[in-house]
Amino acid sequence: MFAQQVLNGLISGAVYALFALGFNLIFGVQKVLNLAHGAIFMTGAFVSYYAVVAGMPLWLALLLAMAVCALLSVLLDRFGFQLLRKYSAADAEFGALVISIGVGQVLTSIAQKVSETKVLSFPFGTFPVEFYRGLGLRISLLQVTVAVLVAVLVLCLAYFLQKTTFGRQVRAVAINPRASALLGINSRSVFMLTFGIAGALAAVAGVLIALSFNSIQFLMGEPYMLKAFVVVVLGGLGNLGGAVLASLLLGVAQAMAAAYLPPGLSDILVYATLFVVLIFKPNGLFGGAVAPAGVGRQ
Amino acid sequence: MATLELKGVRRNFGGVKAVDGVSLQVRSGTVTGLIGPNGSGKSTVVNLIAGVLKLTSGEISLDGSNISTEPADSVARRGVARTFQNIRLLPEASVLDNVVIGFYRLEKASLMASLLGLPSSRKESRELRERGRALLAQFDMSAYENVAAGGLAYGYQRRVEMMRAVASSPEILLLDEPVAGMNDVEARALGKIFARLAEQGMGVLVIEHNTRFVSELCQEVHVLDGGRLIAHGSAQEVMRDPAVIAAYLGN
Amino acid sequence: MMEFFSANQSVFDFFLLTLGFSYSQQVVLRSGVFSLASAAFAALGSYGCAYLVMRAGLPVLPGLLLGALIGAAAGYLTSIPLARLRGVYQAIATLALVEVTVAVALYAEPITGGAVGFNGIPKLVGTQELLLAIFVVGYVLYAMGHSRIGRGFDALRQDEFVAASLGVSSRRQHTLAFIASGLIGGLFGALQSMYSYSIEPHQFGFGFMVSTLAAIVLGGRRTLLGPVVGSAIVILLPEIARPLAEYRQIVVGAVLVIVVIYTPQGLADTFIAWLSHRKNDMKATTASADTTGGRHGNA
Amino acid sequence: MIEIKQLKSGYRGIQALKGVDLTVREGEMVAIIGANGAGKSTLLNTLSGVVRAQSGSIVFDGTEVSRMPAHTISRLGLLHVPEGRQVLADMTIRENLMLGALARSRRAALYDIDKVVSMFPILGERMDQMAGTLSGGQQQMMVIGRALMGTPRVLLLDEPSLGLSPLITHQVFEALATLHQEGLTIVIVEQNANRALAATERAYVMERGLIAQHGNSSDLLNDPAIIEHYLGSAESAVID
Amino acid sequence: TEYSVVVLQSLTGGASFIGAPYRDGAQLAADEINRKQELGAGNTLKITVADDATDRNQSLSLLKRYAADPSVHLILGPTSGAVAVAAAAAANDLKMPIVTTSNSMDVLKAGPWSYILTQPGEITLPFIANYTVDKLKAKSCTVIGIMDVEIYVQMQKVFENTVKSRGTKINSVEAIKGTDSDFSALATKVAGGDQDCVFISATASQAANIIIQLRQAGLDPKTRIVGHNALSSPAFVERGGKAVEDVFFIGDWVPGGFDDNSRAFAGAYKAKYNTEADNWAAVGYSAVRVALQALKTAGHNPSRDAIRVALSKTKDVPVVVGQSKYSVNADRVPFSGMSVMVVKNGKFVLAP
Ligand SMILES: Nc1ncnc2c1ncn2[C@@H]1O[C@H](COP(=O)(O)OP(=O)(O)OP(=O)(O)O)[C@@H](O)[C@H]1O
Ligand SMILES: Nc1ncnc2c1ncn2[C@@H]1O[C@H](COP(=O)(O)OP(=O)(O)OP(=O)(O)O)[C@@H](O)[C@H]1O
Ligand SMILES: CC(C)C[C@H](N)C(=O)O
Ligand SMILES: [Mg+2]
Ligand SMILES: [Mg+2]
Repeated sequence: MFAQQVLNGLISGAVYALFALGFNLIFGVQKVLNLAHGAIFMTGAFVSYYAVVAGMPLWLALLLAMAVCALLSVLLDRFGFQLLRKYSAADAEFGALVISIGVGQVLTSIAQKVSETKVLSFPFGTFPVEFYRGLGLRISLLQVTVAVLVAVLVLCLAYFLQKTTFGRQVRAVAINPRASALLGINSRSVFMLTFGIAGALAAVAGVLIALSFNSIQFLMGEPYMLKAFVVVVLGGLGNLGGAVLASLLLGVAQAMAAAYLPPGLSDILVYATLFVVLIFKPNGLFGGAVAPAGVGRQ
Repeated sequence: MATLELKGVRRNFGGVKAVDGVSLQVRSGTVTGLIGPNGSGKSTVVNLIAGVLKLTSGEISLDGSNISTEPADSVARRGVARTFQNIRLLPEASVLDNVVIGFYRLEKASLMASLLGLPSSRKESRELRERGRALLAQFDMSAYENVAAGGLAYGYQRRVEMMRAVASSPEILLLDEPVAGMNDVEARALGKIFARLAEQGMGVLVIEHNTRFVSELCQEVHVLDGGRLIAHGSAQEVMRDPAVIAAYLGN
Repeated sequence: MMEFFSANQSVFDFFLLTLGFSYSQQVVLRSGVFSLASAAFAALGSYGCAYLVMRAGLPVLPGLLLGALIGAAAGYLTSIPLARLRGVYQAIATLALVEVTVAVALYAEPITGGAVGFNGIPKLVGTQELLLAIFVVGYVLYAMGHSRIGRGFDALRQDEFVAASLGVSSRRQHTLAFIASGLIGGLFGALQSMYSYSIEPHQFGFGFMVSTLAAIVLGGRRTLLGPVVGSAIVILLPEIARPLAEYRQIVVGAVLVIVVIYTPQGLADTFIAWLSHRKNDMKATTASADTTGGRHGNA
Repeated sequence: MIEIKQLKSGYRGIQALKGVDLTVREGEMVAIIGANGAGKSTLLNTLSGVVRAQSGSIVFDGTEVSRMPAHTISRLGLLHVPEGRQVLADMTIRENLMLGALARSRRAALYDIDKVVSMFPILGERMDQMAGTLSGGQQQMMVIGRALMGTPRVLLLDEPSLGLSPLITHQVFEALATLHQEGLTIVIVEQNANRALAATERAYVMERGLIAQHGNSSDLLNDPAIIEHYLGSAESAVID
Repeated sequence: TEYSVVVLQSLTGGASFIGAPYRDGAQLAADEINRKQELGAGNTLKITVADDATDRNQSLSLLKRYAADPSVHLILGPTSGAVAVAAAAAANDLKMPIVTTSNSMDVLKAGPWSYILTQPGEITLPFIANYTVDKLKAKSCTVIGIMDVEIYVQMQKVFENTVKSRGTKINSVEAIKGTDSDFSALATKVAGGDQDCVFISATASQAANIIIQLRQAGLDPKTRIVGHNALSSPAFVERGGKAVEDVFFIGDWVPGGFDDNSRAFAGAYKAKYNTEADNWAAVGYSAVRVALQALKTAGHNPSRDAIRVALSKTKDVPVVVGQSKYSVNADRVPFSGMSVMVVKNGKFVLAP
């Protein structure tokens, strides 16, 4: 049973990772906590649901959801965050926070209206229910798919960020947009690409979660937002590898808490751990690109 | 009469020995120069004095009391003011507000008076603004009183930094390249102000690459290279030193 | 007029409560700390006061004051570990604190009543008490903002490094800001518990944080008028948009976005900056400065 | 190579350039001097697209660039080393330099990291140090090197000697002279007017957002009126 | 005269799954009443709908506003738990009769002006608890419940206490949150445990998910799964599909109706809204029927106090929930009965 719980945790953690990666990527370039990310994730689940109900095959619905969320995310940047860029850093940062809150609220309200507040789920048979057994573990085809899909996406992203100049461009824009422009970096397209990727990843996470846990609901984003904070900080803001590790860790920790601790303690534990980690390792468990503690350079 | 004294000060960054056993004094009433090639450790010395960086070893004392381990803000409250090589203003705040914040060390209003808005606190706030304006006039910057500091031309931003540092009537003033980005005439005008401050009893330490400025202003010059002092004396002596010419001046 | 007021009195009361929470949030932001802990302070003040009044039988006034003190103490304690963090890390650490507070309130059922919270609290606070609290808090914040403390906050917020070079102790100022935030948050939390008959954990969660933060950003982060305008928007907008029925949340969200895009410093702060520009323009002999940033300590 | 006509530009509420005319021919090295606040940096910023031109025209190599975004201009080869050392503080020297190569676009690489290092050896020793922790002068060397990595066709330098020791300043000007001899077009803004005039063929003198005078550098260098009038007086900024 | 009733429900936010269908049911009832002139010729029933967004502050503001409007006779709402309890206290201060949808006794404790429409857990849960012990012969139960929504906690406690008092063991109590959807760890744990019944106190779709995940984790198929009235919603079978076959629960509403009256309601609802009536639509419909009796009892041009008193005398109102008649007792606790139901072939049927 212990091993089974670890497996459960790893699969949940893998999906957190998809969600958190997009969120972290946006933080990386924009230095903003995009509170609309949860709503975009939710929108991904909704879009794919309605597409499947309308008769689309699941894989196509997934692609559609990715496209829609990528677009939404890009629009949020283009007509939200970008317009703030001309103001001072602090104004832009706080403004972006509220813009993302507002956009999140708009998306959730639309979803609420469309779904008439109901909890939806994919029709039965959208994804075959099949189980494999071995080593005393049960694993479903869906869980295998989730693990493989997440691994592939994470590897692609890592490749893209590390092996192309894109990753460096992203960081340059984040550090100093003006200097980047002088170096020939088109910050607008860098932003567009990052937001697009983040949105698409959120969509995949949304669809996977909707499939795994059989529920699609307008408020489904919020708990994942909170988890993303945890993951991103434990892993180190801007540190993608750290975010993946932290996601898996969080997934397993939660499974363990559910399995072996008195009920209700799981949240206290997770957030208290987060707090303690931050105090002792202000850069997160795996370090981050951003130096937190105050007084820096000359 | 304040004296700042560095004894065998060292600071390493990983393998880099940025400051490697520096001893020198800054005495009130004098302007001391600190010159040297790029990366020789001059700004690091300022940051060590100001408490921004921790010493690897050695001692820094102010009037005999050791300040080596004090944090930046308490060093400042003891009367050590500084400017930054890469200008750091409060860019959103007006020029006047940038200067007024410089008086912080001198403010006397108690916590209670401040919280309750007692007349003593209010009066003090008013007076400081007046003194700030006087300072602006002295630096010929009155016209910019209400301009946001971030929107000034480079040379004017430097002046704002200096006014802010001077505002606190420091015992010791540390200037890191104060006239970078100014032409000789502008530099000379500022030099006069510093000379006057020294006459009034301030101890000034100046880092500059403008050798003419240094020669005219400093009674005493130290030369750093690779974190070590390689020469010391009057400006004329130092500038003739072959080691200094080789490492720093060229030709 | 009277009738209108009495029909909408509780909207006004909630505006005052939100305003109080916004001040608790604003005071830390002003000192450059990105703390979201106001929700936790409010929860502690609220539960503390409710417990003292309902279970320990304390009269209201001491209950309220102790609620505020509990908040202040929590603020002080929070400031100690938080001194090591900056920026978003502070935001997330304090968010964790809030989540822990809510989770504990849910978990510690014998003391807090769990998900049920405290019910049947007598209504011992009304509009007058709330107004009085706002005026007191507003005055102190005003005085503070125009004193050396306010100047220290402004310097710290904009450049901690520079502030240190001028003798501003970030540790001391941040502690002060946290205590003030805790005190105000605790006070208004306590007032809320004595105002609204019952309290329960969820009202101090994510939603609370988001709406106080939104209020500050919409109104303005620097002036005292900012939270007034921001809280008014946050509270009134949903009321004004009521006829839109199910579409109202959509409209409210969209309005937040638009307001912020056009005035990212907040409506009130932008307006005040504009006023003081005009004043300067009129008396200016030389400079009609372009000030991207606002003045400090106005209002 | 660069043809500026009646260029107006500035910031909200401030007109910093009030109609500037200026020409730079291919292969030339031109200096711009003037008091603090005269608008020199604004001129370069407008050329490189960091500040939007309000009116007038900038033709670079036959292309009108006054409406183009900064990154496009830099990819055309009009490279700007700005005032105040815009280093990418949280990246290493190596990363900074490699990003510099991005602007090269499809032009042939004239400079690589080795060549930059041979110009500023200290950079080679510190390849993996974070740029933000470099000394002021080291940062200045790095940003000049970074611009060279982009194979500029025209190099705009805003106070390149700022913060450099006399020895390094000397070396930088030598290096610029070499680049110039190799055919690079260079525009240099300097407070160190003697140096700038000595190094260039032609110069412009800016005052209050306008070109007050221009001519051969050697003439200007010896013109007592120029020294006294333009370089000597701390003119206040131009504010409408 | 015009009788003005405000339907103050959560049309948006967390409890909107109750508030929105409630409103539709209530509107349907009001239309019928006006069409049939049940208030007597010349009298009409006016329904005003207001949304509290499942937010206490908005709820209190609205309550005050309508209390200040002398033409309002009665408020039906607010919808759920904490909001209703807070509103109840205010209603008693303002002397405004309200009938909340909540089933929390705290609403009644707040004073004589506040009522609850749905029966408290103390009344309803024994139906299923006793059924579990007597008919399903459960010897040990595992309980899974939402821990952060009070109403679910209360109902869960009644269940626990009742079965314990009947000698059935509570194996373990598992807590979930109202927003959870990942139950994989929980399911693995419970499936690996040893119990012959699992009681679930959660919303219909959450419960359906828990059950699916329990089954996928390999829960012994002989284990009985039981729940309370939250499961009595079409969402339960829609979400749960085959997994929720043979799950037992109690319900106010039997889908499609269980007698002429309720079948007529079901038909009319479907005709008007083109969707099946659910539990909360039936509750909303019934609420207006209860209000109607009170308004009639209170007489012509009734004062609020008269309506309050009339509500306390509510007796044998024909409703479409429970066992078709709705009354309140001397302590104003409502009773309309419950049916134990079970899912068979994707339909709710009365349990044997
Ligand atoms: N945080 C750090 N990590 C690593 N090396 C550092 C750090 N800070 C400074 N250094 C190194 O220490 C040396 C001294 O730097 P410092 O800034 O004191 O030089 P400087 O004399 O002020 O030079 P300049 O005239 O160019 O300003 C430099 O080689 C610099 O790269
Ligand atoms: N970001 C800005 N916002 C507002 N005004 C600005 C900004 N940058 C420059 N200015 C103003 O434009 C005018 C010209 O400034 P500029 O920086 O071009 O001068 P400069 O000739 O480069 O001076 P310096 O030699 O001191 O660098 C000045 O009045 C300055 O105050
Ligand atoms: C689902 C039900 C148990 C809800 C309950 N009637 C309430 O007050 O919210
Ligand atoms: Mg230096
Ligand atoms: Mg300049």
